[in-house]
Amino acid sequence: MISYFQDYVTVGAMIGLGLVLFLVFISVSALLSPKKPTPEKVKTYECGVDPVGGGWSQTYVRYYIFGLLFVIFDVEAVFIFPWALNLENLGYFGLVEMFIFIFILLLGLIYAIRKDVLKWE
Amino acid sequence: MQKFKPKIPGFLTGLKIVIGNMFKTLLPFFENPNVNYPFEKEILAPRTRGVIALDSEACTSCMLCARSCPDWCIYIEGHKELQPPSKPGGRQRSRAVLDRFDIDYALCMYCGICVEVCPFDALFWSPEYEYSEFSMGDMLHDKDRLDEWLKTVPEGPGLES
Amino acid sequence: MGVIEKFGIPKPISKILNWARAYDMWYFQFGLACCAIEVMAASGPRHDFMRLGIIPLPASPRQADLMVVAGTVTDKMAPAVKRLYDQMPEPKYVISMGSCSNSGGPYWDSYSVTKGVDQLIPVDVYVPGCPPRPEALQEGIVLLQKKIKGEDMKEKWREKDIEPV
Amino acid sequence: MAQTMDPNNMPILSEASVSVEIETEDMTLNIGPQHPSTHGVLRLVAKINGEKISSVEPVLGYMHRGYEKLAEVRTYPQVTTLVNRIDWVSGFANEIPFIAGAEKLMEIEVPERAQYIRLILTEMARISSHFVFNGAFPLEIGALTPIFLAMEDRERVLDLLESVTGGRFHPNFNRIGGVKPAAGAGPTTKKDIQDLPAGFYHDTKVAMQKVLEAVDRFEDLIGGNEVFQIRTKNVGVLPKEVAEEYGVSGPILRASGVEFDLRKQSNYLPYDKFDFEIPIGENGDCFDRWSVRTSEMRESAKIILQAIEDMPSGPIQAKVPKVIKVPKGQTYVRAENPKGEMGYYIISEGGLGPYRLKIRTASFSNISILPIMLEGALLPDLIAIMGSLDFVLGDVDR
Amino acid sequence: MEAIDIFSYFLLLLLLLSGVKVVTTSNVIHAAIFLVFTLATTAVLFILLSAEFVALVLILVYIGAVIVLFLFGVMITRAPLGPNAELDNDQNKLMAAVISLSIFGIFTYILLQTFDSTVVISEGTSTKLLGEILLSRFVFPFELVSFVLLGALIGGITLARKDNALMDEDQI
Amino acid sequence: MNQSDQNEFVNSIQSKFQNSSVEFDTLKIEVDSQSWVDTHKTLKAEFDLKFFNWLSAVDWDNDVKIGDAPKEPVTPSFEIISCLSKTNSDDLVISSTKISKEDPQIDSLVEVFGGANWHEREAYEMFGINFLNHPNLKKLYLPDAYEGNPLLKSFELISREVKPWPGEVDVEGMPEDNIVVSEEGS
Amino acid sequence: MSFSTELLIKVLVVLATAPVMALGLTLLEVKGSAWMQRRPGPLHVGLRGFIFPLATAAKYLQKETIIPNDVDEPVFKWAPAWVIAAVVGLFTIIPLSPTLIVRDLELGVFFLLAISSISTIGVLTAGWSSANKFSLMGGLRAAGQLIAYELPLILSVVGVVIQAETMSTVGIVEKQIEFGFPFVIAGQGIAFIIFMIAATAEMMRTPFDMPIGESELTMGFFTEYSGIRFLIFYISEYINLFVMCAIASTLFLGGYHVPLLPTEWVNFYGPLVLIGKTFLLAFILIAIRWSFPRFREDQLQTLAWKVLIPLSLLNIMATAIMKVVF
Repeated sequence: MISYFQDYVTVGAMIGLGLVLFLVFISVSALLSPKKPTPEKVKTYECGVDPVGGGWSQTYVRYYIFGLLFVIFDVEAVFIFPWALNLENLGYFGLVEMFIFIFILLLGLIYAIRKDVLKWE
Repeated sequence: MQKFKPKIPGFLTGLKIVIGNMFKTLLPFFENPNVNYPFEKEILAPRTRGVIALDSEACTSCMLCARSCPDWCIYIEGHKELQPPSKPGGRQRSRAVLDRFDIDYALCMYCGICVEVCPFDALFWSPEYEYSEFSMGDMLHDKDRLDEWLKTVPEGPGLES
Repeated sequence: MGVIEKFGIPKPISKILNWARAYDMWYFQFGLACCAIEVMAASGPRHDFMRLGIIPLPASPRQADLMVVAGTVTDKMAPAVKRLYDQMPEPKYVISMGSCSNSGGPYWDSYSVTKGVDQLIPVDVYVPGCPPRPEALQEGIVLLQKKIKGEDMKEKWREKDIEPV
Repeated sequence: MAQTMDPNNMPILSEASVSVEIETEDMTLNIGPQHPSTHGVLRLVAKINGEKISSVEPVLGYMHRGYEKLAEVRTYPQVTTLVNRIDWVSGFANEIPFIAGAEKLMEIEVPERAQYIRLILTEMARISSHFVFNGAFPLEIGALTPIFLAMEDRERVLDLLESVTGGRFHPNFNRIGGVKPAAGAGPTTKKDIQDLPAGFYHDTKVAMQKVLEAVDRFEDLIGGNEVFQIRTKNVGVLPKEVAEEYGVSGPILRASGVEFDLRKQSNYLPYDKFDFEIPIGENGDCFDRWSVRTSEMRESAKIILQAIEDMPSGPIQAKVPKVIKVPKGQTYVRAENPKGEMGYYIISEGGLGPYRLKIRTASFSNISILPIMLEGALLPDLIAIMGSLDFVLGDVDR
Repeated sequence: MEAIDIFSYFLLLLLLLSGVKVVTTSNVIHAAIFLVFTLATTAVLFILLSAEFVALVLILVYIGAVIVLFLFGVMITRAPLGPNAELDNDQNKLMAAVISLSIFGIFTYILLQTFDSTVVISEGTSTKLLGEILLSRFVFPFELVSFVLLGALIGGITLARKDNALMDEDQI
Repeated sequence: MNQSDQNEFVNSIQSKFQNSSVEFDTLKIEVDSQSWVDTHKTLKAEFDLKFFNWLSAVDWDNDVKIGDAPKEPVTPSFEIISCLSKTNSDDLVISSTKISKEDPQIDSLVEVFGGANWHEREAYEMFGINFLNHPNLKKLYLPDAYEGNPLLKSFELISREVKPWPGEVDVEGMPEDNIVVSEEGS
Repeated sequence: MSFSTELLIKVLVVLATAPVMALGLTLLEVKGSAWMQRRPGPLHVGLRGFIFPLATAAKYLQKETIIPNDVDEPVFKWAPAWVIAAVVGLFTIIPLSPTLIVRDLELGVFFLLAISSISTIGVLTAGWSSANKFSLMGGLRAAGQLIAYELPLILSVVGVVIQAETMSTVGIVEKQIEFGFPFVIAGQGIAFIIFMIAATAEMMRTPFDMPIGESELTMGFFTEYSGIRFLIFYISEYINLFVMCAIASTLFLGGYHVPLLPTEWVNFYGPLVLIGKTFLLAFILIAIRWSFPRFREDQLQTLAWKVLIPLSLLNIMATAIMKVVF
């Protein structure tokens, strides 16, 4: 149990280290760098001409679909891992169970492909 | 249905070229294209149009170069002087003295018309290129500086018939 | 903020920092005319200005340190050149490459060409030529590096955005 | 279960056609004047919908230097120095039609050796231009190494050009009546006429072998790459009817399947004495445009090798007056430049300079098809198409 | 276990704060980012409860996938950059309070009913065990999950497509 | 390419258009500004001149601010010039028409040749010629705020006015005429 | 040694090594690419150019950081933090030897996948908050690409997990030692290729660099980032390259182990072996980067969804059948 908590204290420390690195960089830079904002400088860059329109407008819906597909396959992947760990114990039963699971999700992918969701034009 | 032909994927050939290049660069027995500029310098062709040198002795301040310059970047001033005759009893000769001969390299387009039109062979091309400056005013080379360049003018190349 | 502007910085540290600025200059990918091809040639294997620490990576001014104005600046392009220069973060350097950007060059009498980029932005080094050979550009870079290495950071940091001539 | 395996038979899958697009508003995007893929300072105002381009409007003029006006205030030799800066990657080729036009008006016969020198240097300019293309086009698609290799090999060609003309790419070497009699180096220049420098033939042969090797290498490194192929094949297809109507010329027209090359059809230089082929594309897509240019490099190298072999001897300059005045007349002379057809319409009124000089440049017409070609393309295809058109902004805007 | 308790309370406070920020901030992207904090805190809580696998699943699926989906969703619905006044609908405050309080009540009730004051001390669930249970005791729900996911996928694709009939209805 | 072919082509053009000339290998036909578009239609349909080369204009004027004036006086006018060619041989035709300077306008060629679009915009910008029925007649090169039509002969180049010509500074006693010019050529 | 001292030492070691590795890989990239293009690369900076990355870092420390007007300031400012925290966090599970590891987590590989998905948020928010069209498109492309290639990455690891029956990184290496072969030979060849392709895409390196493809989107989601924040992105990219290559060599190439060397000395040669393998893999990725053009956005998605994901699922099935049947 103690080892378990130490595991995650370490993880926390490492992620914290990333943040510390970030802060250290930022503060050293704040000490050294000049700061001279001018109205032109803080204008949004757009190839050297006046930016047209607001920051941004809508984009492709297809990214949303990719996100959706990803969520679903991510969940699938999450289920695969515990299965993969003790495949030996589960034997043929586990094998068949998982194949059915994967197959059903593959149907979803086939559906998406057949509906040309993945195509761009 | 096309017949299956086993073929090396093209990108592997590309990788081979790229990695081969690396060995070519690193190993000493291949020709290295690089010239390590400030320490070694390329030998330029004698005809290279790098900078215009002036032989102020030969110049008669005839203004032909200044007039034919498309950029109007040559400034010449001169005056006429009477010279004592070369032989005693001879006629006094008038000679043009060059007061000012400036080329504005900030403006020059390196076309070489001035060198070509000079009837007295006073202007030459030299393959020098190292005269970058911090300020614009220094880009205007005066007579003395142009004379300096004369030392760097190379011999013309041999000819192919 | 503004520690260096106020108090300056010890000599040895400023030496290191100057060295870093001199030998790691990200060149803003920004070509105008003929000279841009010579800049490309200068990045090629024979001349390779990467030896001097010029990295031709950034296509956006935000990451650039060095702007080489390589080519004719037209009146239509001038505001864009100015803006792109403005959008570069300090400390920044400018090399004016070739007769066109020095003073209009072959197009000095044209109705649509700006006579010299120094009317728009402050220039550190002028490189002569039309177009300058890649070596000439390298000489300009070496000259600029010399200048940077001798720079007083306090002064450079304090420098107001001088209105160009 | 067996039935469900066929997605067609599943009721839920065989639904009416599904399109994923919800109506979205177009976004206006400025590509350029400063953008790495616009070859300098072209600006495209693109309306894009996600990644798809719904319309594009090129904005020119960021490199407009007023050539046609400047030519009116300059003498003929001065104009020659100016015109080689139009298409700056093949400066030498730009001078040829102008000089040829002036010679036509003055009715001067150019010595054969001068013609040969012009031809060799023009082909070198073509090779150097296509080297730049072979570097820049892959660079735009994302391959970063070819540009460096292209630059390495291009230097060899530029060295040759420089050893003859003194300039790396603004040679100013053509004179009315021949080529430059004096390149100006050394106090004896005026005494002996300058010809090709010693060792030129040998160096050229070596360099051309290297060029042929380099072309092979490009074909392996660029054309052989599968990613390059899927990026360029069937992308930006230009039908030949459209190309003709818009005056698209040069390799782009030939890639669309039109065998139009002024080197074969016209006689401004003695190309008919050499044996070479004109590469023709089939589909008119980006890949064809790349491969036409790459094959052209090989043909150009062949032409140069042949020309070196049977180079005539003799004078390199015809007799011309010291002060050049072109008699009254009008003529249009055109030549096959690396980018396409370049021509000068010279109207002379007998003065020191032309009364009016209309410069027909290849890239101007070549990119006038951009709005048509880019409609409906994806943003990455825009880059590929623009790269494959191989335009130079000086050639567009003049 | 004093320290752990304090840490837990601290986490709970953080969770509460970020949860409140999610619903009160007027910028959708900020809301999504606060949701990330909420989920991350929850993940830490799961780790404290010795359910490391669940914690990592929370990060992988919720932070790595669902939030990304949220962000995509926000970006395609043309939310303006910066704060959005429309998100501050004050008139629904009462309703919201009632609903959230009742949910809070229901959950408290269920939890108390189920666990009351029994202290569950576990040595942690190994992932191996999890797999075994999943594919033996819970095999039917497990297979059901795949159908649920398939349904979600097809539903999502159908919703995101352009359906002419639907569009017309919207315009009426 | 082939001499007889060329002549055949020239003859056929000359038989169709009376006002044509071959000067320095350049075949030029002059038409009325009214039949400008029709001429191009005919050339495209009957003579297979599908390749649109270019279109531009010339400002004919006796009073020029810059450069040399024409030797013989001309009637002030704009000459519109277009060039069409074939894509299987060297044949090309220059068509020209004159329009008055007071009211410079002419029909646009865009419907016949799509490629004329930008060329006409250029001519509009440089000379101020109006192309009727042009879909998008606005400035092509210069900034929108730019005033003036640069290619007009009356347009001055200010830099040349402002900067003194360095060649004007004359050195006393050394007139150009005294210089011995090498006998090359002449 | 108490746990906290040990942790402190380990953290300090990582603090020292992570930037060093990133700078080392930067150098490999800059110099390697130069050599591949027949150039010497940075030379004049000193020590034949081998301290060039230090100059880069020192220069960016003194560059001005521009915060443009229209950006969403807190999101914009903190976006690099997501990325660097995620990639540094991954150092936890890289085994330099059975004992030289920050922490051998039981769920090691799964932890890798979970944590690495966090950087997607950093990239997406960086792109969005910049209020620049190029940034937004870059951010969206990046996120679309990261999620599309996360799946092959996860799924290709499953094969290894099936064979090793553990998710701990040390366990996986030990299993390979037990096998006598690294997994890349012992049945996971396809998984290795899929993993490397997916990892390249996750790192947004050519041929998968459309999010930052400078010829299309100027600098992609970096476009508005300047000064130190850009450096953080830049360094994270190379830390990520190191981590991914290290993980790949651990999972597929036998990690710190080389055959024939005595196992007792693993603490001495282990780090060198792993770093050597890592740099070799990184070198291959660099060679690919400098010889490939980039894909188009739709081709990239097609590759992921239609080729890599089905292929990795097949690989799982095949591995599982092998495992159960034999």
